[in-house]
Amino acid sequence: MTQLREVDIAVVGAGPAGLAATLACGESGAATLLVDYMDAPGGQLIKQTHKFFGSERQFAGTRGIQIPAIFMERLSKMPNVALMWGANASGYYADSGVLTLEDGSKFVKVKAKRVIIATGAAEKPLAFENNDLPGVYGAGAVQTLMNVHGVKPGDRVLMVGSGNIGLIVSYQLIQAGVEVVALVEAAGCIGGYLVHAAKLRRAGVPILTSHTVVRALGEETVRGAVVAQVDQSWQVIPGSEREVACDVICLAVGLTPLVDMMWQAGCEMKYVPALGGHVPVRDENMRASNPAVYVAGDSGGVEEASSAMISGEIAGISAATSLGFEVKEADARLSRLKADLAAIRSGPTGEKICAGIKCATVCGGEW
Amino acid sequence: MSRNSADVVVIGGGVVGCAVAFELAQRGCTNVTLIERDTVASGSSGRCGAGVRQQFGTELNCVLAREAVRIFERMDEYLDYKPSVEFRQSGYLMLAFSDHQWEQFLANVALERSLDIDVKTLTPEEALKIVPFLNIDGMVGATFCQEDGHANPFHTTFAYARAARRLGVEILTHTEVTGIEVEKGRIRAVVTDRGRIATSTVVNCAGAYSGHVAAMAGIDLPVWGERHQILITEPVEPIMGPMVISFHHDFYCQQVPHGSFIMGIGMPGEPKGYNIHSSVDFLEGMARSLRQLLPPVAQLRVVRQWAGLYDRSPDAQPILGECPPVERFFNANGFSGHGFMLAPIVGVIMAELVTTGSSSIDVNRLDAGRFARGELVLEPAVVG
Amino acid sequence: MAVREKTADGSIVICRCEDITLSEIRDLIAQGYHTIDEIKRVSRAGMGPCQGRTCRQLIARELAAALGVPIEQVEMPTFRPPSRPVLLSTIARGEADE
Amino acid sequence: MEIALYSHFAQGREDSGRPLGRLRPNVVRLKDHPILEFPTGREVEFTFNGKEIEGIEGEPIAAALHAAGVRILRHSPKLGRARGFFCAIGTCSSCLMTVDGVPNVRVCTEPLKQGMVVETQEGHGHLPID
Repeated sequence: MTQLREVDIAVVGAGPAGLAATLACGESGAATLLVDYMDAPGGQLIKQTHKFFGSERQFAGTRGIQIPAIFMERLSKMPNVALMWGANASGYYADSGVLTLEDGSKFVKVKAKRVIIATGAAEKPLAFENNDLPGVYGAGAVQTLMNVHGVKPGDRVLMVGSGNIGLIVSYQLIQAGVEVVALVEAAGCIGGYLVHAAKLRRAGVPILTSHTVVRALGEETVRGAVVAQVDQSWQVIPGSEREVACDVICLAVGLTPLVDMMWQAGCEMKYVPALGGHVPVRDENMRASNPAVYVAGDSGGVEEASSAMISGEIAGISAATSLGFEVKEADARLSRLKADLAAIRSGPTGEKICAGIKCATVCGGEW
Repeated sequence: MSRNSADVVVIGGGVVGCAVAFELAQRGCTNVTLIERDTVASGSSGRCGAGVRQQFGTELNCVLAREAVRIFERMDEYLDYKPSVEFRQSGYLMLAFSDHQWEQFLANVALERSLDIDVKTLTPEEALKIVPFLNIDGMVGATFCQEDGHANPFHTTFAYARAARRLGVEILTHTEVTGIEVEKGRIRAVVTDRGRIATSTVVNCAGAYSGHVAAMAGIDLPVWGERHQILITEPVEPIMGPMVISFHHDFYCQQVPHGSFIMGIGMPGEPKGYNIHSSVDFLEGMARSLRQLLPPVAQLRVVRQWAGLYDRSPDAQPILGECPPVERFFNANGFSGHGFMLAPIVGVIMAELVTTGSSSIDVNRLDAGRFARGELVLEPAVVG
Repeated sequence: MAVREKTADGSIVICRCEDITLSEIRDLIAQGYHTIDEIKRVSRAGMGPCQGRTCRQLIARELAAALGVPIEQVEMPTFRPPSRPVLLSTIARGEADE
Repeated sequence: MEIALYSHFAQGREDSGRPLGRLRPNVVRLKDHPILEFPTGREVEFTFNGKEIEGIEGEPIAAALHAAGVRILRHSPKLGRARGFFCAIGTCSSCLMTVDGVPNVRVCTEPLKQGMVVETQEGHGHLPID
C-alpha cells in the first residue's frame, strides 16, 4: 500500500488565492502542502500581462505575471511549507480526509486535517451551431496558447463576450499581432472596465453590443462565423444575421467556479448566478459546510485576482487557527482583510457580487 | 398523485420494482401505484455492473437465471422499447485459482448442464483463446457460458417503467413512503410524504432499504445495506468480450458496448450500512488486482468511481413471496448483488404470486421465514 | 449567392465527450426525463472524461427553461473522483518507482 | 464600420497573395512580445500522422501541433465530428490523440518528447494488448 503523507493543511491550486492561503498557513507554523497541476505556480496570474490596480497591499502597479515570484520568494524560505507542481489533485475522500495527487506516473496519498480548495474557475460553455468545430476556444485556452506557450492562436479572431477577460484577451491578441475582427456582447452594454474597452476601440476593434454568435462556419475547422443582433432577452432578431471572416471564435462569456473537489467533499452547494454558478456555502472565514474544508478565490465565486488573494489569506489564517496554530493578531488581520474585500467589492460591478456573496454565506456568518 | 387507492402498491423504482409493476399490469392488474423516493434507477439498479449470468451453484438460482436470460434475449421487443436495453451475450469467464474452487466449479457445471445451461470447462490455455491478455499464473481452470452477458441497467429499468406506464401503472417519483397502516394483520394503506394510498397489497422492492419498509408494517426483515464500489474507465475499441470473474480475488471486470471497462472488487470487512461514498482503498485495490489479472487494461484511465448498496440477506439469497404475519405483504429483495440479472423473472413470479397465489417456478424455499427456521440456502458462486 | 465552402451540419453540441446534441436533449426532456441524472443515465451526457463540466450547465439551463423553474431549483448531480482521468497503472504503482 | 464578409474573405480577395478560396493557416510562433518572454527549450522532431514536425521539448504536444497549423486532433466516436484544442487544462476530451500507440492521451497537457509518434484518433482509440 502507498505510504500516507500527513500534513496539517493541504492547499489545492497555486493561483493567487492558493499562494496567499499557503503564505498565511506557512507563517502560522502549520505543516502545509501546496499543489498545482501546472508546472509552475500562478494559475490565472501567469496569463495576466496587465498591471494590477487597487491598494498597494494588492500589488497595485505590478503585472499579474510578476506576482507568483513575489510569493515564491517568501514561501521557499519556509521549511514547514512543501510545494508540488505538476501534481493533479485527483480526489478528496471526505470519510478518510485523504487527498490523492497524481502526475501521470506516481500516485500520492496525503492525509490532511484541513484542505483549502483554490481551484479557480473555467470558461462557461456556449450553445450555438457547430460550437464544437476546431477553432472554437475558451479565452483561457487562447491565453495559455499565446501567453504561456508563445503560439499564435490564429490570424483573425471573433471575440465573444465583453467582460474583463474578453477585453483583456482581445488586447493581448492585438499585442501578439493577431487581428480581432470584432467583439460581440449579447448584453446592451460592455461588461468589463471601460479603460480596457477604450484600448480596443483605439486599436480599431468594432465592439458590437446586443450581438452574439449564432453559428460557426467551416467544414472541419472554423472558417468564419455568423453573428446576429439580439433583444433584451437575448433572442436573435430575425434577418440581422451577418457573416464574419475568422479562423478562431474565442468564448469569453463568463467563468464558472471549478468546484468538483467541494462536491467530492460533500460540501453544501448553492447556485449563485452573480458568482458564476454553483459555489460552496461558506462562513465569513471561508469555511465550507464540511468543517475540514475551506474555500478561496474564484472557486468560491468568480471575482478578481486581488479579491482572490484576500479570500486566500482569510482562508489560510482561519484554517491555521482552527487547528490551534498561532497567527499574530489574527483577529485584527482578519477584520482588515474583510474590510479590503468590502472595498474592492464596492466598485460599480461589486453590487451584484456583494449580493451573491451574502447569498452564499451561511446566515449569521458562522456554522 | 392522481389516485388515492390502488389494488397493489409497489415500493421501489429500481429494475425489480418496475418489472413487478409491469408484469402485474400484463396480467390485467393495472390499478398499480409504484412509489420511488428519488428517480427511476437512481438506487442500486443505476449503480450496478449489470452483468447477467446463469452460472450458479444451486438449482433454484440456475433456473431463475436461465429464465431471466430468456426474457433478456427478447426484451426490446417484449417491452417495445427504443433504442435498446443493449443486452449482449458476450459470455462470462469464471476463473478458478485453487483445486477446491475447481472442484466446486465442476459440480456447478454438472448442475448447470443438467438444467440445459450450456457451460464449457476450460483449461487456462483455452481461456487465453477467449481473453488473450489474461494472466493465467496460478489458474487451475475456468468455466465459460456464451449465453451469459450484460445489459444497460438504465435502459433496462426505463424500459420496464415506460412499458408499465403504458399499461396504466402510476409511477410516483420523488415520493417517500413514511408508513404502512396495518390492522389485525391486514394492510390498510401506504402513507407517503405526498399523501395516503389505500391498498391491501404491498410489494416491497426497496432494495437495501427493504428492512426499513418491512419495519413500517411491523415485520422484522433481515435485509441491510452493504456498500460495493465500482469504477469505469475511458472507452476504447472492443478488445475483451466476456465478463471476467475471479471469486479468489473477489474481482469482476467487463468491457461494455460503449467501449469502457466496468469493474469492481469486494472489500473485506465492509460494515453493514448505507454509506455510498467512494474510498481510495478501493481505487488502489482495484488497480492492483486489475494489473495482476488483466495487465493491459491497467493502461486505461479511470474516469469515475462510485458505489451502490447490495441488499444483503443473511445467506446472500433473494427473499421472495408473502411475508407473514402480515397478509399480502410481499417481499422481492435481499438479492445481495443479483437483483439486476434476476429482475425479469422475479417480475413474473411476483406478479403470479400476487394475482394467483402461486408461481410457475416454486420459490417457497426463498421465503422470509427460512431464517427463523434455520434453513439458509448456501450458494457457492457469489462475488464478495 | 457567394460561393462558400461546405459547412458542418449546424448541430449544437451539448456534450462533447459523448456527442449529444441539443435536439437530443430536448427530445428526452419532452419524453419526461426531467432531471439531469435521468438525462445522464439515458443518454450518457455527462458520463464522459470531463464528467459533465460543460454539458451539466447547458442541460440545467434547458431543464429550467422547459420546466419553467429557475436554475437554482434544478438538482445538480454530484462530482465523483477522480477530478481528471488517471491511469490505473499509475494508481497501482503508487509512489514506488517504475 | 466594415466587417470583412466571410465570402469576400474566403475568396482570397482580402489578402493579396493568398490562393483563391483557401484560408492557409500561417500560424507562427510569437517571437517578440512587448511583455512576455517565451520558452526557448530544445528543438525536437516528432511525427504527426507520419509527417515530420518540429516542436519545443516539454511544451504541450497540442501547442507544437497548433504552431504547425494542425487544427483537427481527433474525430468524435459517435458522430465523427472533427475536434481540436479546446479547454487547455486537461479536463475535456477534445484533444485525445494516440501517442506512441497509447490512445486517449490529452495532448493539451502532455509534454512533447523527441521522436514521439502522434496520430489523430478516430473514434475511441485502440488499446495495445501485446
